[in-house]
Amino acid sequence: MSMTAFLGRRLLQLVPTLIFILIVVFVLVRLLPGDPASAVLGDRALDADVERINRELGLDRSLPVQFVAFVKQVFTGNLGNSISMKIPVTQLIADRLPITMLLTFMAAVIAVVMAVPLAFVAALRRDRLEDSAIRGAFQVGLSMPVFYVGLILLTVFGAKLRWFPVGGYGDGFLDHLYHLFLPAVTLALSLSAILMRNLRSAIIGVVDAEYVTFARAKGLRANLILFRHILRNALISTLALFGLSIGTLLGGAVITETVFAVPGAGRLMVDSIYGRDYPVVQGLTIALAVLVSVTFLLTDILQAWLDPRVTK
Amino acid sequence: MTVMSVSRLRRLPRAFVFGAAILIASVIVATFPSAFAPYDPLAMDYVNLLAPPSAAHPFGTDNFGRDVLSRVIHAYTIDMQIALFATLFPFIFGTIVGAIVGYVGGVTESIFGRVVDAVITFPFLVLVIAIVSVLGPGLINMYIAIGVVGWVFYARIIAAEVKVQKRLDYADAGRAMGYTHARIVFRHLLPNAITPAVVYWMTDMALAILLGSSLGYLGLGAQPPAAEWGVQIADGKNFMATAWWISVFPGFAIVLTGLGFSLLGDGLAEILRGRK
Amino acid sequence: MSDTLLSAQDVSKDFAFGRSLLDVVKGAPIKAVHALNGVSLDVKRGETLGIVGESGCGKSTLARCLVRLHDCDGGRVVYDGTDIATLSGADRRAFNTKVQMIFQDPYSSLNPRMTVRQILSEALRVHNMRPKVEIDARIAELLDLVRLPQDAADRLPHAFSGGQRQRIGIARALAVEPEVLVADELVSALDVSVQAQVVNLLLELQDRLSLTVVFVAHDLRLVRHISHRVAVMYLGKVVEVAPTETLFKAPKHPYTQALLAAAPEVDPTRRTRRVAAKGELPSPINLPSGCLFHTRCPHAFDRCVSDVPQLTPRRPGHVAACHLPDPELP
Amino acid sequence: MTRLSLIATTAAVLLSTTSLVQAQERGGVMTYGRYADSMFLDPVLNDANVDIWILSNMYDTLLLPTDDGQSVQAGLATDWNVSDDGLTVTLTMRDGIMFSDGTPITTEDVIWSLDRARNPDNGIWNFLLAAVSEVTAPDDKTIEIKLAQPDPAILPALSVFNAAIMPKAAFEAMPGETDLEKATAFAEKPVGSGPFVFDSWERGSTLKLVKNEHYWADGADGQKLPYLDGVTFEVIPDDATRILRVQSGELDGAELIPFARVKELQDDPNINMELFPSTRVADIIINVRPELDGEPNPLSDVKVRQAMNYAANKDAIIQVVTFGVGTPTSSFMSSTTPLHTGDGPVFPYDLEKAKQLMSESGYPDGFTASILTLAGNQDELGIATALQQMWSQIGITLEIQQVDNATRTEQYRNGTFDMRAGAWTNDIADPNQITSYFAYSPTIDALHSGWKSEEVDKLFEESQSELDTDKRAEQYARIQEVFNQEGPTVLLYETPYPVALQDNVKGFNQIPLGNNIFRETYLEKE
Amino acid sequence: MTEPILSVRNLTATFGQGASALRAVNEVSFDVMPGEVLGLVGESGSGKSVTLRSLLRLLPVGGHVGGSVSWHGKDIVRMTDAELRAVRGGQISMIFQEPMTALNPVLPVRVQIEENLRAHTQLDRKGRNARAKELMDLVGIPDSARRLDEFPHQFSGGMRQRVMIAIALASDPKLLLADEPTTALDVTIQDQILNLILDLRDELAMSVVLVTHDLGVVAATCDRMAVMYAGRIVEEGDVTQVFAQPRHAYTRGLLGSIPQAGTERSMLLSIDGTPPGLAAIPQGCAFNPRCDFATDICRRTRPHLTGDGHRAACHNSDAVIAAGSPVKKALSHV
Repeated sequence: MSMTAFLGRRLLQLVPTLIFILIVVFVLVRLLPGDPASAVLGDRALDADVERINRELGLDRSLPVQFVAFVKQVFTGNLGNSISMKIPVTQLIADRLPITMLLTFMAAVIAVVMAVPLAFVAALRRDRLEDSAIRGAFQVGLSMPVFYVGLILLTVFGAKLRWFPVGGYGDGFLDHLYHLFLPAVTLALSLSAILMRNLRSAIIGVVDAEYVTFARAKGLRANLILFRHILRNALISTLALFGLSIGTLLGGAVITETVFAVPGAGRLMVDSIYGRDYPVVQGLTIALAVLVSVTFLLTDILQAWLDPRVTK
Repeated sequence: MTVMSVSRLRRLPRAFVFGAAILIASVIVATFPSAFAPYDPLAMDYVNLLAPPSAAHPFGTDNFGRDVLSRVIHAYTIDMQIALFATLFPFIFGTIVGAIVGYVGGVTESIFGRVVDAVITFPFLVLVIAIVSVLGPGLINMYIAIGVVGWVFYARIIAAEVKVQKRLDYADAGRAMGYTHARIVFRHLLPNAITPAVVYWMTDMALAILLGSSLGYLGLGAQPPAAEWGVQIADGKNFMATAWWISVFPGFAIVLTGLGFSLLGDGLAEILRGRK
Repeated sequence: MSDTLLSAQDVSKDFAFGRSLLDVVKGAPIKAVHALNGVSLDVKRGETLGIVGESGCGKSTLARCLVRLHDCDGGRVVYDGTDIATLSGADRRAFNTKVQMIFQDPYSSLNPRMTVRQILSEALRVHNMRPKVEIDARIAELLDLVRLPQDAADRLPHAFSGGQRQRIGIARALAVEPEVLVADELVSALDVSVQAQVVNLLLELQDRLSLTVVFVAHDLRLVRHISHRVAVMYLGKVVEVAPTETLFKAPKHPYTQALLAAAPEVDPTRRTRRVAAKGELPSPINLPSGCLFHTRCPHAFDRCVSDVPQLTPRRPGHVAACHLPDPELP
Repeated sequence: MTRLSLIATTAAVLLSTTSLVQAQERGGVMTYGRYADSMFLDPVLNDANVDIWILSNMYDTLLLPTDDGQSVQAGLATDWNVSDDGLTVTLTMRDGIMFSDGTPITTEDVIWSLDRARNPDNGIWNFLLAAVSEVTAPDDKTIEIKLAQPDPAILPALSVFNAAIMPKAAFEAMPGETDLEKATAFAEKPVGSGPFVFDSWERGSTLKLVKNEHYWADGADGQKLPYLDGVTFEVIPDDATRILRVQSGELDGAELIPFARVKELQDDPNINMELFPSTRVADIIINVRPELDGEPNPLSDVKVRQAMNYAANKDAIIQVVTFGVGTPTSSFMSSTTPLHTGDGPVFPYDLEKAKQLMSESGYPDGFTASILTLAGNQDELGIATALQQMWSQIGITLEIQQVDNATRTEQYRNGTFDMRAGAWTNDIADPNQITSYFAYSPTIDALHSGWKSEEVDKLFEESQSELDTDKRAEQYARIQEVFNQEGPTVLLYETPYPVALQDNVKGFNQIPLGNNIFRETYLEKE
Repeated sequence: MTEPILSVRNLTATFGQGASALRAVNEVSFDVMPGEVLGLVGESGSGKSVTLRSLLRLLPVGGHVGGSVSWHGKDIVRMTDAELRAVRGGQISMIFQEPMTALNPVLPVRVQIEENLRAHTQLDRKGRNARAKELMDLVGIPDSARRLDEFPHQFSGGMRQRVMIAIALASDPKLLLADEPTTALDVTIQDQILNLILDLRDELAMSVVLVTHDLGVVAATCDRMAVMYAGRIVEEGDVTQVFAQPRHAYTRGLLGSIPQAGTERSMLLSIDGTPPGLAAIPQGCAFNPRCDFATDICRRTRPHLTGDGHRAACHNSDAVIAAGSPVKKALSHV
């Protein structure tokens, strides 16, 4: 199968996935107890106000009617207005999602930078002291609750040492990177632990592969064998996991964003669920789903590029 | 223990032995917390608020004057429960679905593929939060929420493995013997396909505890006054500067237990790899 | 009366590639591997029929069609006068007990999680071969039959060597007291010294139990040693069938000839440096026209490209599918 | 210490600009950490404290609440007068007042703004101006407000955010058909006449206000207000992080410091831990309907409720939850609310009396009930956890249910809850708002509790048009007496607003109604 | 008499350390003469592949090589990494059993040939390109220019093996080590590849060490052969001699296990039991439990390779010789 056919197939597979998500999101938010008006107006609102606002929002109509309206909206690219903030959901997504994307991207880069060299050391020094130390350290990283790690990093590197700002997002691109460093590290910890483990065993699996022996039999330099023959093949299996994890990271940035006061989409999502801001929850879920799908697609492409057998 | 079994034990991977030791100890503590805890984990002592570790309270007391050690010990019961129950249903259901999907293949597999895509594309934590919001907070609902998503991962693993196994000759041998599909899937293929899922299960149990603590942080996990490590850490985060012991000790417990599960998983994987 | 027990009648089998949605949308043609392209073959009661050919010739697929591990796409497989595709329920299970298969890979053909006893008793129980109380005795008997020690019963497959595992596989097949054994590359994964043991066992069992054997293999020497008759397959077709001696002494199909010439002789004094067959096997997805072998055949002429040669009699019991009446060895 | 040099440079540039600003007398930009972002910056259509508490910095009202939150002072109006029959309010507009864009504030703007604010179709605050029947301008300096019936709270109502004066022309020039659409567009870059002007807003992160050059007020030193060049609100949802940012010097101030941290910050020499008096009261709201879910409701028994009140050790709760910062409530309204009566806890902790009352009640053997708390809210959780322990001693098994806000509101509004933790802050410098919600049954069924007292309802209705201050005080005294003794609550404590400020922050105030007042704030030069 | 090109003395290969160490190859000695094809024969686990890999110190992690492998006056076992790199793939090349796993699946063939040329020749890019194409032509891959940019999975089994041979030949090696190069191939393709190797041996004046389990392949290709059992060489000699008159009971049994024309449907002369595992090599002669000729001494003392030219490690050589070769009577073809 050619690369284009492969891509076309992957894109087509997206359609049922998105339809499924559309339905689930719609049903789920409407199953949530409490209506947007009460959520927004809080304890003090009078019943009449609540009814009036629900009517204004069209929430008094039947569910099928609402669903049809919703689907129509989605297909015209209009995701409606936020109930609490009144502004278009598309604008909110445009403002907040890139922040989460940047955070996730940084976390992914950091995770890779931490995991790859250490996986090598651990795999090549298998069952020795280095291996145990690296695996132990990553295990601790993996077992710590994200919010706790975040607070510790903030306290030590932010408040005490003052190397990094204590949360926030900053102004300007470089400042963003600076502000997002600690949260990205926090987010990267568990990912890098998972990647390290996976890559380590992938490398162990590859080191004794016949083609590595063949490469050695060719009299190639150790570095060339390491990078061209071992790493590249070991990365193939890790890459799929990496793609999956990026998806999880994107959806799971909620807590990191809360702790570090990063105005990303994760926080917005949770706030919107609590605030029963249906349009925001729906819009954001769809945007995240598309984004995650695109990530999967990118890793698939990368995988196809690394491993020519995939497109077969 | 006989000499035989000692030598057999020695042949097991170190990771497995350590992991199993940690977890067996954890299960014992979880089963008989009162035998180990010096105080009632719920008893408040308004005089001894935020007392630092001392002989009377080795791990100090929290903002209600409750003994942190006793709470960490009693939390074993809940956290080991979380580890088990949050993953048991996904494990069983996912395994059954995965086995069927992997065996039947074809259209069933395509449909399953789309369901998997949808579930993994959906932001996991968001889904869990939404489901817990629908059902109300609490452990049971948390299990349900995790289960709705979690089974997919097991099903994926099992389906892939069953697909591999069904190409092996012993599956065909079963068919040539005239065995029913159910017998071939569940008696023959599944026992051979299940090991990666079991290894993943170990990791998943550790992750479940962490997820439980994250939900605890958001107030959606274990409900007070029950002691649960994640909730304890979340409660203690306001006291990190003044009363570090409230959050640090349950933190240790999480790390230790997580370590136990991971080591066991690694060891198990090693044993099973070795057998091949 | 020709005592045909099992026969393949114009059997064909395709394995289609998975079609994506996109393929369906584009209306792309269904791509398939044409594994069997009209195979007709009779197995006579009590004989050993050897089926030989190189990988991709369809011999394993044919073996699987014979025991109905695959349902054939065209033609039919007839056992004892009945089209096996029509069997269901109890009849199908009865057929399964009558025609058994033994597999190539000693490492994957046994469930690694079941002891030998479990494997055998499962077969005995499912088909109600023996009352419950007699099962253990029967297992002992079967182990004896395949020359395995009695203490083998309670061990898992990984405790056995390859040869022993093949014996277990044979015992499992024999547990249901079949009439026909289809052996697919039974010994090709074994070491030479062990191969001989298993071959000897098979010969002995066939005599003792009057089994009919279909012996599928790529090793000409083995097939020759074991078979009464041999069928040669190429690209999903039978190109030649003959009694063993006839086939090996006077092959009539150029492919058979090439195959025999290519096989190294166990006699260092008789080496040749001539390449027996040029080129490689064509893709089973896009089959050549006419005679499937024409792309590699030293004798190919126009007709071979356009016409499909049919199996025609050459001598008593000897048929070959070649347009030439008597191609000379090159 | 190693840093990326690039980052160091950026930081250096930032530092130098900051010090430049600080060189000016009483200038500077103040960075203030909030727990949540604003949502909708329209004075009339908004609904949440995150908006309410900062709106007055952008929008000015005719009258302003005093710093103690008890009465009113001059705002855009310099003089005000209520006629003897209480049916007309006459206000005199200040000279030369302008919106921040430099356009003059006219009587037309005032009439339009007040009409919009009292339109029953707009928002949820219009009831505050419900008594108004017409707003007119006899001349271009005078505003006359006609009331349908006398309203003793009309002056405070004119100081509430929703009565802010907005530029009619600019508002109506906004795109959109409906008032909501125009308001949405307008609130994206609002124009008002408060001390500060909207500058920029990154939702979820920062909201920047800058000095309004056209603001009318002068400070006590004769300088023009505001002193600050701007205020930047930063959103930091996590309490611990918010405090860390103050400690690291990245924030000049932060709101809603958890009580657990107050002591620690008070001890910090660099930080000024302020506890601003508030109208905030914390209590438990009890559903007193005779039946719940078809079962008889023990909480409908007044003796049970009194027993619960006596069994609740307020001092312990104040210790555990507020770490000593709170004080026991002496009435359902805070002591900072006008016409408050009472002194010391209404129900001093007395377990014996509680047990006694339980035994006299219809439920001597106790019962099980649940309490709703807001998920993630440590205070409510602490209260519930403590009460769980305390009430177990009088045979009440308390089940804690942590729920999110929407779920809680639904159960609350439907009256299907047993109990819930609650907290209240006044929006107006008058007792009528809290009383209407807490005690007067027609509004929301006395906090959706189903409690009803004919006497209280009657007293409240009378007080709503009672212009005689003394008489009104008597009415309120009686209402408080009845409600405090028999009401559907367990009264707990009142707490101040805890705000952490850098030592050099001067002149900041959060008034008891919650409004953050920055107009006289400045950053003192080191 | 010509000097051997490669001289192996007391070669051992061990895995693991201390008490649990396993010896896969035990004191193996042999010579390879210029231009000859030496066959190393044995069943699985006999140590033939490990022996071959030990020659270039190509054992997996945890493996250790002892003894000496003398190549042009230098001992490969004691070479520095840099020296070893020059020999590996340069003077001595190796090909493997399963080209699908021995070729890196993710790199195009061109890269895999070029990296060898870059490591061992002075050619520039252009020169390497030309040489790569030349090599593909040499091993008989049609349409070589295009196929250079294809990946291993796009080749058929036979073509893949040709690719691997092309890579191995890149630096004009003087010795080719071939580890079961045709086991995974069909008979007709095996025939092609074996002939290719022999042709190349003639053209390039290489020596070849061919590891195989198939005595037919040995008979058809090799000049000399060494039979291995349980990590040791048990018999060594000229191929025709060994086939005509095996001196070791194991060799005889092996030859007898092969079905031969004229004996159809008769019992084969099989060897009982199975080859021993490395952890449980019997005392004395390792073959004694399976041997029909075994006597007491076989169970006690390990026999040494004796003889001149045709050597065997068997206490009862005479009895074996007397029993005769099972091959002799089979002179018909196949």
